[in-house]
Amino acid sequence: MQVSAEYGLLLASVLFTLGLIGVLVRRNIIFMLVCVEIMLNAAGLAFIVAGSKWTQADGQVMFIFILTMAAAEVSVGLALILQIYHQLKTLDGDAANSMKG
Amino acid sequence: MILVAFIAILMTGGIIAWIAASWSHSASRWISLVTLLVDFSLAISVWMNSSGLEWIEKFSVPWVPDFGISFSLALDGLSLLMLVLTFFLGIFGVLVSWNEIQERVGFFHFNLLWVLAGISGVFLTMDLFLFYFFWEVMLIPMYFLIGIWGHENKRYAAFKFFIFTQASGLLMLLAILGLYFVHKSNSGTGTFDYFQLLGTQIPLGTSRWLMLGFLAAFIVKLPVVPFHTWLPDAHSQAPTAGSLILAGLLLKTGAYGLIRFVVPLFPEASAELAPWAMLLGVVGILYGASLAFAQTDLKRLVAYTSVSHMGFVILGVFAFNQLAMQGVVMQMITHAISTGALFAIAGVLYERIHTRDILAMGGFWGKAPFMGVVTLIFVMASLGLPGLGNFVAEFLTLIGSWQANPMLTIFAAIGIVTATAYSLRIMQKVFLGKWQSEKAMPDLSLREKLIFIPLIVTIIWLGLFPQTVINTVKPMIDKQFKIEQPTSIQNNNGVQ
Amino acid sequence: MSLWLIPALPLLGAFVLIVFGQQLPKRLIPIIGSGSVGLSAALTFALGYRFISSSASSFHIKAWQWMDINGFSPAVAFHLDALSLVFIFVITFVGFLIHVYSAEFMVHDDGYARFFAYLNLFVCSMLTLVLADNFVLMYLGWEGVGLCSYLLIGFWYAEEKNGYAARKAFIVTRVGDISLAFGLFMLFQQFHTLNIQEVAAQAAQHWTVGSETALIISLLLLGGAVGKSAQLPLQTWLPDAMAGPSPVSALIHAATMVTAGVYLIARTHVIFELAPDALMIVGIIGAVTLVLAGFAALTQFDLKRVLAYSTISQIGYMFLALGVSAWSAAIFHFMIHAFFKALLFLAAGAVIESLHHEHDMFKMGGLKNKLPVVYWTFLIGAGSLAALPLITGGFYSKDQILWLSLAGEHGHIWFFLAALVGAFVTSVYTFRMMFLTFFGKENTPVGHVPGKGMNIPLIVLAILTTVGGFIELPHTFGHVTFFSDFLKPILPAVTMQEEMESFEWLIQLVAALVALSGVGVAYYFFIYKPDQADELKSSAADLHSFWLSGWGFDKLYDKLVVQPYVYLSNVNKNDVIDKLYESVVTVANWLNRILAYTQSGILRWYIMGIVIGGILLMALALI
Amino acid sequence: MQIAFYIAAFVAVLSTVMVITRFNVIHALLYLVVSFMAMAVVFFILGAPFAAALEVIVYAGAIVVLIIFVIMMLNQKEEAVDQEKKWLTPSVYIGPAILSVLLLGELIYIIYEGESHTIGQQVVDVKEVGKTLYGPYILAVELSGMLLMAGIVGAYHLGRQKKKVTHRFLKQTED
Repeated sequence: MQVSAEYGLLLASVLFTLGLIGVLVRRNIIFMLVCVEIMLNAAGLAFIVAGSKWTQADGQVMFIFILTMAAAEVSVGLALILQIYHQLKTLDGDAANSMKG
Repeated sequence: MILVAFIAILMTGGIIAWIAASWSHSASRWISLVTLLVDFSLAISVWMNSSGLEWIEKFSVPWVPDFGISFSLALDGLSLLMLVLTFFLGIFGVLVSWNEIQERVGFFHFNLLWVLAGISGVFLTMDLFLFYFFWEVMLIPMYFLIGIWGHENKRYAAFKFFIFTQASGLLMLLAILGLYFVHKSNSGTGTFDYFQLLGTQIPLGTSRWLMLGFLAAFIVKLPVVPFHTWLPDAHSQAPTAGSLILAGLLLKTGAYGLIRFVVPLFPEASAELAPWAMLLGVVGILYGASLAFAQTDLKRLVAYTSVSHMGFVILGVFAFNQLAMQGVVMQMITHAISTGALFAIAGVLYERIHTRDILAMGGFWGKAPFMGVVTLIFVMASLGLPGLGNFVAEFLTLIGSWQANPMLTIFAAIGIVTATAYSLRIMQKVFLGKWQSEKAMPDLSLREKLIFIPLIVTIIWLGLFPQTVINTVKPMIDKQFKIEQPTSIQNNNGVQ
Repeated sequence: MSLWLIPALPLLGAFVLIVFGQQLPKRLIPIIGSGSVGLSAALTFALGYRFISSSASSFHIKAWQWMDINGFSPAVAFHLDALSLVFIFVITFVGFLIHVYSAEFMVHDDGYARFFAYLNLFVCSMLTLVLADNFVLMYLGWEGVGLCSYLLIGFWYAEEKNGYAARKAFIVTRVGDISLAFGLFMLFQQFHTLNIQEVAAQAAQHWTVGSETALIISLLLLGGAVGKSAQLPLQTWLPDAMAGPSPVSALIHAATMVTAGVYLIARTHVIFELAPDALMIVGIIGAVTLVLAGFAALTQFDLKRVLAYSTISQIGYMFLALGVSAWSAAIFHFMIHAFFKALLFLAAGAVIESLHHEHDMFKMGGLKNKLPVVYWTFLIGAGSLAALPLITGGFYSKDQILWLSLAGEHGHIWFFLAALVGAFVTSVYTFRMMFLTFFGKENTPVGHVPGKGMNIPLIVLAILTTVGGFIELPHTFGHVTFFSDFLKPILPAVTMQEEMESFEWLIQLVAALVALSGVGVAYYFFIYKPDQADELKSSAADLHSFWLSGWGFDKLYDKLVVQPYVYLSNVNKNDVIDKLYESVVTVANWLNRILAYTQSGILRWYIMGIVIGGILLMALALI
Repeated sequence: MQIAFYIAAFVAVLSTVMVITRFNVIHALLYLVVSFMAMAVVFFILGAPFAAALEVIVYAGAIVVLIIFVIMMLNQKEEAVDQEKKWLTPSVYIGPAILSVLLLGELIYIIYEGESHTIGQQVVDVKEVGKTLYGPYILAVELSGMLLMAGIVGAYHLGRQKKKVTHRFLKQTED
């Protein structure tokens, strides 16, 4: 099972960028949340790659923390989406712009 | 201990006056008045018993010993005079607001007494950290005084006042910290104590910057001309007591700072700066006078005369000789009284006719001759008529600055002619001319007479017997010029 | 010693009148007002008698130490010597007469108490001025009389133009005061004292004749004198100052205050002696002023303005005398002038009041029989002013100046010619005034006729005017030198040019002829052929209006100084510097708007910002 | 085994692309599950079997299911898809895409700057992970526990059906 570390990191970067594109182009907040998950996952992958390179457990530990955080974030994020939907009757992220300066 | 008492009495008095206002408004007024009278009589008794020593009283307890901060107060002739002046004017501050302030009376008196406490602290403290603390204490209640009880444009004026003084105060804080670290690196111990910082050897380059920091705070407060624009707004918008305290006392803290801190702490740097500072003073004198001449708002007019008169202060401080310095001290006192009185007159007029526009006034002499005489005396004081205190101040300042720089003194003295022009304009527009309006113009009431008569007596007393004041500050000035002498002579030659 | 009482009594009077003026019964007011000055006058006589009979060259009394700082130690101290004795005599005595006159003159005025308070204050200030033993106290008096002058010119404050005249007087004299102050500063720098006697002693010790410092200082002092005494170029305030009540014009703007400059120069004559160039300038100023003011007086309509210009012109004579070091002649002329000019002003006041405040001479006329006392006293005063020979005091005082301006050590033929022209013009305008007012037909009916209270001061002054001249008679007749002997300890006598003495009678003859011919000319134009005067006026209308406006000085200063200053300060009413700070506020607001635009509230927009930031940061790291 | 990595990676990328381009949320979520599965494979190949298991259980399982529940609660109709179509136009995505690709370029450049390593020779097993997690990282574990707790409480609080909330300052104007 010998893979070059660059490829692992490359995969992480590509996925991260795809997630980022998703966050930037989609207006539906559910999509935005999903894309944030993709980005987090990509970050986790980068940790795994690094842990694997040094054959240390720290990479996986970090992944676990990211996972935890992702879980918490999703739960709160979804609650917020529900709330926004109730308030604004839409899932349009751009509609929630009352913090406009 | 008595030094702490001065400040503590004011602060407690302020709180009690605030609380008392919920029972009755006049209780609040009486409490403030009594507080100030107590402090005033204490100060007078200290003055009576003062010997010819340089330091009359000292008090010091450590506050934050790790950083060399102590609660250190000390009283010398200059502080004593300023303190007496503070309480003296404070009394009139309460008296002029007796009828004027009808809303949130308790909070007003709280602020009034706390401003005075801050000012007393500034005049007393000999610890730079504490000095900065009091500097701020004096600022915030003043902000409220202007912002809550002011006239139509009060918010703007209060903000402007706050921003100008706060910004310049922060520069001073930086300079204080800089001085602290310079002293720490020199001697190994960090201290904010004035007496220990006095002899600090500072490289000239650093000293220049540190001095500019201090100078910034003081010349904004004074104010010196390019930094004066907060003053007309603050003065004209503040309630009468606010204007009185602003003109009479707050400006003096700037002058006091120059004398107490800038010159002794940075002798070389300030000698270097002297010609420019004097030039600024002269510009201030002429510029302020010219603006005062054009104003139609009575309080604004008087405010600009302050700018003009304070030019003499900076001119005198940087002339570096005893005559000029005595003149500056006199100027601080007499200007406080004469300008304070003029603001009080503006307030009295405003209570009667509800305008400050001098074009809407005229011919009041016929209706209110007593007020006319009072105004005449203070107008004459402001134009420097001999026999009144301001003459002593201006004459001493000019004769002193002539020794340092005759050319600038000539221009400064032209300010006396322009002062004549604007002062007589007040008299003409308000009291002389034809009676225009149909409004009632009762002459001064007993309470108002009680305000003005002591002020008149004081200004005449200062004009004819200034020696009491001169003797009081003499030890302090002698001390200063023992140190200053070589640099000042050098400076004089350089300027001429 | 009661020297201090002399200025203190009028001050007390002023204080009482200011504080209790409203409550006092009306008849008590003049008693306090005149009484305090009368007491001062009596004291002056007593003191003068003691002074003359004692051998002391001066009396000195120190009330208290005013200030004492490091060598600068002016005291409130009074110094009486022959020079100040002459002055305080004139001030208290003439002042007293004028107070008595005013008691009737002002009786119907609302500000009766105020008037006497101001007058008393003035007398006090003026006495302080001449009695001060140091320059600072003198400066106090100097400014004090300025204040009283301001208050009294603007006494009828309801009139806007009176206020203007008052302010003008104060400000213009203040310009001179500043110059005086500079002189004091320089003196202090030189000698570290401002005591007059010490300064005089030190100046004589340290400076040589022609010293540059002495020149500068004496020119600065001269500046002060010029302002107060309404000499060129600061003379413009005096004609306007006639807006005040007539007794004020008599006391302040004729007899006493305006001669303060003469006093100053005489007092500091030691310094001036050391600067011959300055003395010459004093003489030139005097000569030019006396001629210019004389011609201006020729064209005035207003009775009091004629007298005002005449005062300027007569003080010009005094300056001329000072300029040729004829010190005692200047003081002598001061005294005689104080008598006759006060007399003329008081009489003019009586005339004006009896004609219902009519100032225009061309609307007067024929008062000779209606107001006989006024007519006769006025005639005596006018004769003295025109220096009619032998019988008038003015002749003796002016003749001395004429003679010394030619024959004195610093004399010069041009000075003499100017003085002679001046004498001729004086005589013309004096009798023009005389003829227009009292002769011819009656143009305005006479109302109020002055009573005893006004007539007695007039008569006393008329006697003084005549008698006063005989205490100092020239060599040619009598050779009485009582006055100059009296002043000799203070003011040195004139050194004569050689080979001149024999001409003295010739000069006197010329002067007498000039004065008489002036009367003749006035008679020709205003009695004999009045049409000719009008013709002359219309043929030189421009010149006439030029002279009428006092040689256009007012206009010049207005254009040169007043208007630019008023314009500049009005333009800058809202303070240019404040605009600077306002622009800071504007920039901050502008930045706020721009940055607020980036806060769209759209989440994706912010993320975009993060991405761009990330790209830039990475790019930075890579480079 | 290299080939397995490439295939998994390809699947992950492709499915992620599908996720971000779908109009229908449910379709996108299905692709997301695929993507997570592929990632799990990658983890496994890289010698992190525990992480792979967690990926499947937590991500592909719990989180996605949670999102699906929410979508069911929101009760999206057909119009939603049309709406998505309207929103996702080239003019919208060109700019962000270019920026992101730029970022990607930079990342790739950075990755290839460093030395090349081979990875995945050794498996880091659960035991080791557990020891590390409860050894040096115990504090972080506690913190994540609190984070989850906060997440639960926050989600409960926010997710409650309430009356329309208006800020107290805005009350007057809203009614």
